[in-house]
Amino acid sequence: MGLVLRMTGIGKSFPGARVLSGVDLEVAAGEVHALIGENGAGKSTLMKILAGVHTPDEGTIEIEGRALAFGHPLDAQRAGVSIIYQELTLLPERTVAENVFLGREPVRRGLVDRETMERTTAELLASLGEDSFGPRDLVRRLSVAQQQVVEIVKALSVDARIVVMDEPTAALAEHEVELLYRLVRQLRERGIAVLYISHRLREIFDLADRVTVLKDGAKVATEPIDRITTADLVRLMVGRELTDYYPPRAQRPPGDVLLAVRGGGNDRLDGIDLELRAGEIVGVAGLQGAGRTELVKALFGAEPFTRGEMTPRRPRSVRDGIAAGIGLVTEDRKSEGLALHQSVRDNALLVARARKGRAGGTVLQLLERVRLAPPRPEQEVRYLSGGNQQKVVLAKWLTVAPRVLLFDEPTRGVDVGAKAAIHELVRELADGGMAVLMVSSELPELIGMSDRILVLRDGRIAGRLPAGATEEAVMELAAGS
Amino acid sequence: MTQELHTPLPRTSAPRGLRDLGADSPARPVYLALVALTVLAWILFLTDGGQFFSQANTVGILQRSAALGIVAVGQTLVILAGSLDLSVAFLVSLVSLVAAETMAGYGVLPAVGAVLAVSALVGLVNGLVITRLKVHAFIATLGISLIIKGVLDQRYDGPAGSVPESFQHLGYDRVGPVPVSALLWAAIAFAAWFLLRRTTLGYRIYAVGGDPEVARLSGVRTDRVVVAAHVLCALCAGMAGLLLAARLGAGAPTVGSDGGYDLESIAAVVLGGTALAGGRGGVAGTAGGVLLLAVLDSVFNQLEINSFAKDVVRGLVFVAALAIYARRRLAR
Amino acid sequence: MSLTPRRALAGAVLATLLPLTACSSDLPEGPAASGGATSQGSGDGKKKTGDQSKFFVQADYDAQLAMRAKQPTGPADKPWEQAIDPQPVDTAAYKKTGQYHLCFSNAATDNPWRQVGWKTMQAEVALHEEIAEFTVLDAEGKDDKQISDIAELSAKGCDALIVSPNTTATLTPAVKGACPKVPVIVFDRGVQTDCPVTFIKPIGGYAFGADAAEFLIDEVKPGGKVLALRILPGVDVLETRWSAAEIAFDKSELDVVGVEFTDGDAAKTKVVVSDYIQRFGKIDGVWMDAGATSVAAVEAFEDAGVPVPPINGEDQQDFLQKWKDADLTAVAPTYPTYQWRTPVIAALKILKGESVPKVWNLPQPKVTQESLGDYLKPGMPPLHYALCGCEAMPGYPQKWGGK
Amino acid sequence: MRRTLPIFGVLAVLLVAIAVANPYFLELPGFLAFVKRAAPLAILAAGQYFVIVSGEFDLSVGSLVTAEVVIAARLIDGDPGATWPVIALLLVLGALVGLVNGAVTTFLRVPSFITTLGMMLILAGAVFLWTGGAPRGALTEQFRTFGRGDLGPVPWSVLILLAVVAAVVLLMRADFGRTLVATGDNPGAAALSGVRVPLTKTIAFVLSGASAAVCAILLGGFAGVSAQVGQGLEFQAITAVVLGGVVLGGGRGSVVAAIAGAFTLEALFTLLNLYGISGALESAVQGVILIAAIALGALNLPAWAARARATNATTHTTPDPTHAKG
Repeated sequence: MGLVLRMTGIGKSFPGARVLSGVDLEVAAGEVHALIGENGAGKSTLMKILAGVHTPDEGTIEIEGRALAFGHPLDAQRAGVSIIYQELTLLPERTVAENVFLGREPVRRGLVDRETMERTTAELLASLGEDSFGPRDLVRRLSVAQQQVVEIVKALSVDARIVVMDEPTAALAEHEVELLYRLVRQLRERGIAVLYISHRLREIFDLADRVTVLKDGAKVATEPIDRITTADLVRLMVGRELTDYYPPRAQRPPGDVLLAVRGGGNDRLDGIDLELRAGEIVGVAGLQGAGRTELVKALFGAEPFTRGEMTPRRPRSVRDGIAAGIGLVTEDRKSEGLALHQSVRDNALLVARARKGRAGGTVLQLLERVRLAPPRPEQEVRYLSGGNQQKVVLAKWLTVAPRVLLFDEPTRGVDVGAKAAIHELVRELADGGMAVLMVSSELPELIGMSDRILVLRDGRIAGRLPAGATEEAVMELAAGS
Repeated sequence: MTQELHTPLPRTSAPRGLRDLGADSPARPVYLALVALTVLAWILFLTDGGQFFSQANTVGILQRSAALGIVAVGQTLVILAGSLDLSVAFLVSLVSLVAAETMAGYGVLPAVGAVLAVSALVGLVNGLVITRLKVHAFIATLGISLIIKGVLDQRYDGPAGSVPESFQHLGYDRVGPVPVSALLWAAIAFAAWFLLRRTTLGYRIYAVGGDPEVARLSGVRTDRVVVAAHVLCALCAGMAGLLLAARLGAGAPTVGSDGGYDLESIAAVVLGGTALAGGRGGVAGTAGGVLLLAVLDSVFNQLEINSFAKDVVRGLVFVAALAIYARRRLAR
Repeated sequence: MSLTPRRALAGAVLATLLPLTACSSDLPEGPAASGGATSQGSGDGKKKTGDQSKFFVQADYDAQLAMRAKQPTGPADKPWEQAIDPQPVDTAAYKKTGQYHLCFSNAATDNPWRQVGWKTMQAEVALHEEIAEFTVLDAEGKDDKQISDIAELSAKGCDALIVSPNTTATLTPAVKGACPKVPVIVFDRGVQTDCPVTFIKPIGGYAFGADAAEFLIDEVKPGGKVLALRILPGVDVLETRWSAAEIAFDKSELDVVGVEFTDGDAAKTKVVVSDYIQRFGKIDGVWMDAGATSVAAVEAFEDAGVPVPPINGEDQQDFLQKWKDADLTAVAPTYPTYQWRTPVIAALKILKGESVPKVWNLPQPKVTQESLGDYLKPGMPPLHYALCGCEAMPGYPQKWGGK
Repeated sequence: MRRTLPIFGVLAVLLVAIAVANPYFLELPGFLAFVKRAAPLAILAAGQYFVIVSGEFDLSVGSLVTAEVVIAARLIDGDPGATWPVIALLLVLGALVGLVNGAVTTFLRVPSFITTLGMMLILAGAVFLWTGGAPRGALTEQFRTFGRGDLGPVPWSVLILLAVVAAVVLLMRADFGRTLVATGDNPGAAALSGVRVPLTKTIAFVLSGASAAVCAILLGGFAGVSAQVGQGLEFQAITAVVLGGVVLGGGRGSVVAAIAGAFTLEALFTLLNLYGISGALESAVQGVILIAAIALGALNLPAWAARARATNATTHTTPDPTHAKG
């Protein structure tokens, strides 16, 4: 198989930090090449360099033997590099076709050739078996899953030699991951090289032919997938054995009911009955659009229940929720969790200040408690890794000592090492007498952490499973098949 | 779940030309309002013993709105691109003088050339200060307008130059009830509409305004787009300056600032449903916004409302209109 | 980024240049108006006060200075009906009977002077029941709007059209357009055409500037430092005031240490003046092209704890009050607001076929130490202009904001 | 912080330049005179800072200042007894205008740029409708003392400025200040942390309105009744704040730097006067300095992000619906 991508001796420094040094990477045509490593290992930087967003300080990139010019994403695009970013990169106010061809609009006689755009888009959608929307629909009107499809169409529409996928499944639910797998394999059959970046080791074993591990900005290994085990990968990434991936479940039986809902509902949820008891972790599973985020936001008071009983008193607003001793660690740290330009201190104290309450203990003690290392209260949070940012969000809630803590995708975009740390924290809080509700799209995490599992479907609770349920059982309830 | 994930959407099947006024169009409310106000005006005029649709009045309305209309077209482009231009007012003054003086000295065509050159240059500077020096558009264009003001104060102490009669026709002629100035406005508006709908630049203006980062990652050279938008905006201001020179028979250092073309053009644009943040809206709406203000003015004229009351009403209209748009966006 | 946009715009230009040949036109006949040469004045650069503005017209200057001495004709107690060497024009052509419909295109009502004048004009209209209708459009200081306003008014079937132009050169075409349709009366600012039936104005800016400058030349000892404060450049009526002062100062022994623009902003005026006091230790005289900020100037001296030097203001109440209270050495040339009465009177004369002066020069008194008492009207608002000629009108003083 | 440092450098340079041209500036009275003259703008800038750091604009302060002075003149109308009640009324009125600005911006979700632009027109129109076109009445000496008089060697306005500075600095260190900045940085996150975002922003507008009232009291006192006291002040205030390195769009910048920005602007004007730069060129110089200062301050941060954040923050205060997971 011909070599599509050859990166040699790539090095890059940002003010005050060396992010990459001497990284070599080779990807062949028709190969799915996984790229893994902890956050801060340099995956994203490496990808952004390939994308032409960053310019490397040293090193060269060749695409099919031709050296790649740097400076602007356009150069990479022209060279046949196509990227699917973790955050969706679509314009809500433009049509699907306009998004697919953004920056590469076909031109006839100096004018944009709409017909071609829409025809090609329609064909590509069809080739993916997507018929729920058309080229002329506004992206604003699409569900997140549908938007992901648009992203993939966008990538396919370029005659890409190499497709880079950064955490493509981050926003997807299990069954959608299947769809993605199918797409990736399609790409492989077309002889396209795929560089697949993910935190989810399982996906890597499902998809990849080879895997390259980055650690602290350097390449530690490139191995064929069949010559390596999960344990190896984890060791290579974090440089230590993580034998027990999840902390032990609750030892003591759950305590009193701290939160109970009877027949809770609003425009997205219906007939929600649940109880959260002190000391237990309740997992919430469900497909994209099943109403998981809606559930936590309803319990928290951000998108309140309009029907049903709830004890303590049904919150009508976020402040109600907080006053009732409920906290929410949101799914999207950047847009909902943190004020990125503010210091760790200001973020950690935000909730306490909003309630005009004093934080329990000093900020340092707080950061100690969430094991933020190094604990620099004056640092702006945007400079922290995903894991550390999540710890700050957690600290924010600990200041007001909530009795119920709701987690929405607590380890989204967090690297393996930090994941473990956060899992331990969550368990600690539960053992400390808190009631925890945890939404996760990662079944292993969900099953590994939860004392019991609620499965949502179409805004209702489709079923309840005990600790240690199998992934199959969960999926069955979730998909309703 | 399939219906959960795959909710079929209503096809937007309106013919392309009409998409600007389609159900989804931000421009629609302003036209509804315009129709409503026109009817109201018509009744008011009748009761007040006037004739709204009289030639004199329609010509008046169009004449009064042409200059602002042209500036607003340009303003639409920069706002769509996520920027804005506070320098247009003084630019209009400057250009009117450049036009009148060049015409006095060298004739009409050189003057038009000079005007386009000067305004393009100013637009270029605006764009470069914003993109290269990375100065917020608000500050950048505010600064540039101060600089232009300085030049005006320094160089001119009153109306200057003179416009040959042949060119004054631009400001005074009519084709039937339609003033040529209005035709110029229409032409420029159409050009801009076409630019936005059918050229790559237009597409990228929407992209950059909608989300600069997304545009960049998709390979759009965002800086160039912003600069281009500013150049076009300045060119529109230039055309407005030409038109005013033709109206006034000379250039005037205060015609732009007295006209309040900076803030009024922005107001007209948002009145037309274009999002101040960029990426959403269009020229059609802006034209509607300008006409709305013009009809409002003619009502004020008919009822001889004093200028202070006018300001109060205008202020209320802006806020009310935007509140309504906010409601619509929320409703979705 | 394609050429398309530019091409399209260029096309638009051509598209609009084409119909110039055809179509109906509202453009008045005759040669186009000229804003005059654009060269920065002509005079030699050696003058200590800088070059003359292009607004300077020697003939007007001489005429105005001469007029100050002349005895106006007409009722002495009604200066707004007086005229200085009038050249009557026959108006029989415009004679009409019955009720009249007067129209007025106002440049703006955006400053106290225009406010007082506007109220006075309304009161004047109220005096004449033969005026059945009085239609007014306010251009809000926008040349372009006033041009449209005039076009609109001249189509409204007015019997006479009064115009107070926002600027001279730029309103000329519009007025030319209106003349054939309706008798036009222009006041305050002029236009560069003689087509209006009459042009009403006080003696003018040169006289104002000269009155003030001569006062300083008399009061300030030779070599004294004079600060000249102007509102802003480019306003013809103000430029002429400064031109006359320039000439006077250049002839005098006085040393003009600074010419500053204040934007008519009291705070800025005060700041500028105190800066000059700091810089020169002593300022011996202050010349102002308008009274709006003269009180602020006076206060600057008071706050600096130095005696207030000879200064000129205008006939605004706050200045006259200050003058009296602080016992200043001052003079207040005027640009009388009673000129707002005259156009209405003129319009009626014209419609009745009585002759009016081609150029109606109204007397332009100045307030002096002697006449201060007569003009200072207690109870009037601070920015009221004393020479409104409105004391005897119905509704005075409340209508003018007094009590 | 890094972003706020340049301004103090610029200010220092300007002050030195002034001192060179005018030694009297080094003596206490000379310097106090300068502070006195800068006080109104500095106070206005402090108010504007709250609004800008919360991610909004307040264009209405200019005509608010004018309105307040005109109202004061008419209500006091030379009657010493009326002074204090009217001063109280002015402060309430300023706060009230801010309240309306804030409420319309947050609850009706009108971009503050438009809200306050509308308010600018409304105030300018309404106040003159009320007084019949031109100011009437008169201010009393007591009223004018604050802008004109001294307490011993120190002008009242300087004392008032010091009080205001102390107050705003404390406020910014207090919970309110921190949450305000966080709100400007990320309204969504703030809301989900229990911050009353609309209330917080509204308070910012109220503070801006109140500061405009104080500014009006000082200016009216300093220069007396005038129909155009506030003309262009809104842009000067915003300019000052931005000169101080505060980012349009919210979330970054310190109030002290914003006030320093106001002093810089005032120092610039003084300098231009001292060096006899013609009134004509003044605005040009101002424009150049403005752009230059911001450019220097901004070069070290991703401007696109900054600009995008700025424009977004001025419009939808809620996170875009398309980003919410189903």
